[in-house]
Amino acid sequence: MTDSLRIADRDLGSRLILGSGGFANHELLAQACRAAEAELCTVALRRLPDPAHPQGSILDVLDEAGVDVLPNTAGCFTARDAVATAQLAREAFGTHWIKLEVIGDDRTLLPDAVELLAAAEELVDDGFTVLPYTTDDPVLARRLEDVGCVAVMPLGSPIGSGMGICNPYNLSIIIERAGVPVILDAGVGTASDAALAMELGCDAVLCASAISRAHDPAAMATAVKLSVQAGRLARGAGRIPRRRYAQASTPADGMPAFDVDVEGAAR
Amino acid sequence: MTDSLRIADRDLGSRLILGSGGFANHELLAQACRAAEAELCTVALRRLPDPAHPQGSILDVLDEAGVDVLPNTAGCFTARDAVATAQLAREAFGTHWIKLEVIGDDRTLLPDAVELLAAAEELVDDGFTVLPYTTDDPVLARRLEDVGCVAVMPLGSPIGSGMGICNPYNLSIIIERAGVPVILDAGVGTASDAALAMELGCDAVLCASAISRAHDPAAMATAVKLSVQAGRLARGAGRIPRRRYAQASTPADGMPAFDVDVEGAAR
Amino acid sequence: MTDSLRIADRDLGSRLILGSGGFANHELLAQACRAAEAELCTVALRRLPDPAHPQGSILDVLDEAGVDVLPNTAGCFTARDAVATAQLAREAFGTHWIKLEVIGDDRTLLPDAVELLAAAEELVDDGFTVLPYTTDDPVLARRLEDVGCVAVMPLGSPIGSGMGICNPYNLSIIIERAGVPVILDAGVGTASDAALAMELGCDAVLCASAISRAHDPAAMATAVKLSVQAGRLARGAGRIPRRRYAQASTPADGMPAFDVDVEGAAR
Amino acid sequence: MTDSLRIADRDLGSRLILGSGGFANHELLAQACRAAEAELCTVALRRLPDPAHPQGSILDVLDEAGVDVLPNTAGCFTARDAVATAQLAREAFGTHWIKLEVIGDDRTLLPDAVELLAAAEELVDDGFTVLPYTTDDPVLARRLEDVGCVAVMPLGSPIGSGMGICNPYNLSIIIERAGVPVILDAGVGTASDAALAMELGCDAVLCASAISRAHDPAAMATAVKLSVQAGRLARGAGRIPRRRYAQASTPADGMPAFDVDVEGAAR
Amino acid sequence: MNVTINGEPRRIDPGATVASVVSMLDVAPGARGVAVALDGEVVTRSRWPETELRDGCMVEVVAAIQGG
Amino acid sequence: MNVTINGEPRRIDPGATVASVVSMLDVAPGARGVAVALDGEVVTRSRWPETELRDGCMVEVVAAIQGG
Amino acid sequence: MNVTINGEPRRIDPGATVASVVSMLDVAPGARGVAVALDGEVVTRSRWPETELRDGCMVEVVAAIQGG
Amino acid sequence: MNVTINGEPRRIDPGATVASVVSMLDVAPGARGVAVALDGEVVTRSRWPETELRDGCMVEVVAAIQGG
Repeated sequence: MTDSLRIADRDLGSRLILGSGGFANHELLAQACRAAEAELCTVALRRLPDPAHPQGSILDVLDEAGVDVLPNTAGCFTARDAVATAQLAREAFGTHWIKLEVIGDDRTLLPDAVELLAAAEELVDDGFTVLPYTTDDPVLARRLEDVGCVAVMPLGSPIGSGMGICNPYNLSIIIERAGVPVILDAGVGTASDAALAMELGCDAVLCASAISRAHDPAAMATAVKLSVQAGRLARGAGRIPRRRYAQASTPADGMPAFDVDVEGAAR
Repeated sequence: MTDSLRIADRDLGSRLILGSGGFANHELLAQACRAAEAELCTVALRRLPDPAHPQGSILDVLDEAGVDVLPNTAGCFTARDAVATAQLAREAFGTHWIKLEVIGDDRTLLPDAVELLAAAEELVDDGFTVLPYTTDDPVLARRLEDVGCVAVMPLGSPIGSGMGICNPYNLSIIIERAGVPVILDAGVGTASDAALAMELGCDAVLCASAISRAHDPAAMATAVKLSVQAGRLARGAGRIPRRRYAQASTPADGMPAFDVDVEGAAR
Repeated sequence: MTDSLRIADRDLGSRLILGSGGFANHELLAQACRAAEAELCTVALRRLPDPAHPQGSILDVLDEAGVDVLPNTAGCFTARDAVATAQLAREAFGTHWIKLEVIGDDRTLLPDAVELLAAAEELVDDGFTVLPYTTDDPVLARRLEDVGCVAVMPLGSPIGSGMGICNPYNLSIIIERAGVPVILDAGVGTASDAALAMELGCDAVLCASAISRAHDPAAMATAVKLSVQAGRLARGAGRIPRRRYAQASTPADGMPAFDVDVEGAAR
Repeated sequence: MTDSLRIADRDLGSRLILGSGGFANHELLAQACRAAEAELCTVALRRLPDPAHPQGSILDVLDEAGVDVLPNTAGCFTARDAVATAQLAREAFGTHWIKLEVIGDDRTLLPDAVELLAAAEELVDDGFTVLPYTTDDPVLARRLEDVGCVAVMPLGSPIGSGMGICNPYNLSIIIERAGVPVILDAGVGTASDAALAMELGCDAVLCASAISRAHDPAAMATAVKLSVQAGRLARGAGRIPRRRYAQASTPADGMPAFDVDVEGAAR
Repeated sequence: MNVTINGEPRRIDPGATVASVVSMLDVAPGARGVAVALDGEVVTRSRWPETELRDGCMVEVVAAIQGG
Repeated sequence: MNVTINGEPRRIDPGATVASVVSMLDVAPGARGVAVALDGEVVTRSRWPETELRDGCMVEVVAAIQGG
Repeated sequence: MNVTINGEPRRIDPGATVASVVSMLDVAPGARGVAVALDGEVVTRSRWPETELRDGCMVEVVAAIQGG
Repeated sequence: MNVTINGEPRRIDPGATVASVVSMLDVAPGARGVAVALDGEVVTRSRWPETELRDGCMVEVVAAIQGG
């Protein structure tokens, strides 16, 4: 398909970005990678050793699935920590792409606007290709673009909440005014949420928990993949307008008449 | 795929039923049939000659596309007319399947509950396989099933309105209590509506205007097809619950620390 | 206030009708009557003796509060039972007004369209002033009006569910096309639901469980009363349109400028 | 009523704050003040002379209505301008209360998180009592509280848009976590929006365009006043839970039976 | 003779009237909001004293309760 | 004699059959998806040639169109 | 000398004060809700008569309007 | 000397390098996706062997995990 998504200097054939968090094991992640047909998958950095996954590096899993790494700064609460984490990620993964997360609150995991913008500016200056996880605030999205972010990644609802897109209005305003790709990040609970995001005009969807914590992650990965494709196609196909009243799909003319008595009496 | 849908004595591989109304010409219908990969497509009956489509029968179009005919009784306002139209359709198409429509109002095209139920009962007694277009009233859906309908086809919103599913609650109640397949009929405006219907538990979706009146009908047909598949898969995959607060997709443990002064002071 | 509601031959000063079901005792009902300032309150009929309320008749409570009785046919599943119950109510209360309920299902308590319409027709013929509890189906509402009902009482959502108005679209269509008063019946969960109903154009609201089962019924009765008044006033006041973008409430002209350097440089 | 709202060192008897923008003339503003029974009303500052209202000061109108002035910084795009405007307002009106607005965008008039927080901090340090107009971002609301704002004023939707509360989820999170009063600011379109805000737990509502630009501002002012009271009462009254299925408001026991044949046969 | 009163089978003496049945249920003579159906048909209060029950008949005696 | 065909009053010769009416409408003999009702009752295709019209009767000749 | 008053370039006589500028704008001496900034800093009303303008300075004279 | 490795106080011999710390953590020499910060600054892998730790320094050794 020629409908690729250009972010910075890269063309992506898939508009679904996978988040690697929440899979019960690497095998389920591998299955989801194959089902999702994603080209990018997030990874985080934590201190060694990683007691949860002693069995080998996630990098090998992603390599085998042909998926590239998109490192993130998950868990950072300050610009300072996010910048340092991004620099470690650049060293660890040999990529200057960074999904920037700076969180303001450990119960909602919502972004901190001020720290996020500061970190984005510093990382852009340091040569990073920055994709910030942000709120659905159109002004903040604009400012992130203005400091040089190559995409903006507004949330639909909090990470892992599965509430979908709580405020489609704000999301659509971001999309209307953005000069860089808009990627829905966080909140997808099921396939239709992803379709809706694409129909609203998102350029891509990042999906982690909805897939990784589904009862059957591979099936949900397929579902979200199809749904992203469906939403993208539907956006381009030019949907019908909403109307308050019906519009017949069958013409009213030419209806046969069966009531002999009435018609007979009328003759 | 083995996930076929059994209606009466028939197994359908596709869970998207196409409505043929509203296409600008037969060629666009043919393209949509191929894109939708539907196995059933509605047709209506009108007096000959049909001034709108002098160029040949819709039946040839559907034949060529390998799609079977599902006749309807569109335009009927009484049980009497609907029964007579169904009988004509049986003769014309050699099928005892009938999508039963009995309308109560020409601006909303909403079903008339009383006439619909009367017509359904009479047609079942006459040997028809009846699929009634109905409101989203769970009691009416139940009564239609009780008189022998092989499926129920509740609306999401009025025909051609593109408003999607106005009352997901009622639809879900119908689904929970139905012993026959539930097919969303009317209201789909775009792909995500179809995905949502399937996620709610519909067994199939009928789509006419959303495809036929889209700017690019074939593209929308593909989009809705993918979306129906996505919604079906997502339903089966076991979605994550909705939560008010976030659930981290990245573990909090093992975060590195970078602030030399603070940590140094603590030592 | 001169904004009275005419139903049949009666003018009501209050647009809130109280439902008496669900109060823990008659004293709470009495308090709610006073707080609600309603003029009509529903009562049901059951076999004597009534073990739940041995302490005296609800009629005395309503009399003392200056509230008239609106008998209902709650619990009836067939037109036959509803007609007989209405006739008993006429005898018991000396009123030919009847809130007609014919239920199709004991879990949803949703109306049965066919039985309801049959009962309405029979009761109108028998001289009753019929106010039917109905679904939000615009066609059924129209047919109830056509057989002579003096008002229609569509539900917002199931009795006692507190889900508010599940389908504002259907309700607004009923309102647009009705020639008799439209009274929202069932579904109100809290005050804002009642305000919304009135803003949509309902002529009145019936409220039972939202008041009777609230933690503080009298306070909720006051809240719903105020909310009905607010919604009625707001409907008449001509609300502003919804817009996608902002409209400044403060003029942009005449902003002072404070930045000496910039302005200085420009001089 | 003893249910007053304490903000900083002041007790307000009314939980409706009026915005003065958008009234066609001072007389309509005066009528709305009386109808709304508000105790605070916003005013802005602009260069003299004010060509729109040559006929006398808004201050006289508010004085006569017994309403106190709440100056704002409407129209400011930077912390610098907002601080300077607030200082002018303090001089002009002799109050250190300021409704702080720092806008990021002239089409959405949405707040600029970074500039807003900077201005809030500076004004608090300068001795102001700061009530910031903010987005519905819970993290930003928290940070505004942390720098010493005496209340937070999240928007429901853009100024003058009349879209109500686009994201009740975010608003409720702000309310749950706030240690200062939460005042809904911007977005109210009609009375029910205000009731909903109060039911969600807002401490007060500010309303400008919904009243000033209504066809009948005084009627809408009364409507919103009643609605705020209704929502506040309903919040305190303890609403019933939402349920998927019905809960009968009439007991099922004791239903009379009317069908002679059936019961006779059963004996 | 055997009758059914409010769903319960009862033996009563021949000649019993609706009025006597109502008083059996402890309904005060002037009690408000009470109505009676005999075999599915309403018996107006003025006719309670003169309306005799027949063997096998079905009597419903109802009154107002909270509801709706 | 006078008949109504698809809602239009028509004069036709006595002895006309359903088959002759159908051919009057330019329907090819083997045309698919065509059905006929005579006075509200379906006439199966095999009986078109033998079914004669009566004076005052009402004929509906219908075919498949896009719809639904 | 050249100053800017409410965004407009104006020539005024040396020695002009904030008070004289305010009166130029037809503001009554006791007018309520009026405030002045000189080069971005508020000048309290009591100091209007004594505060002289300098060449190139920027004066903002504002008052209450409907808004917010 | 005393250092902090991944938040834990450790005693190590003078002369220890980043490389030796990494190997202490059972990281294979060619392990992928590993990075090190010394006192908050990244130490590129090529400089691990030559970078010596100082008393009181803070080392973070991190690697890829599932997340985001």
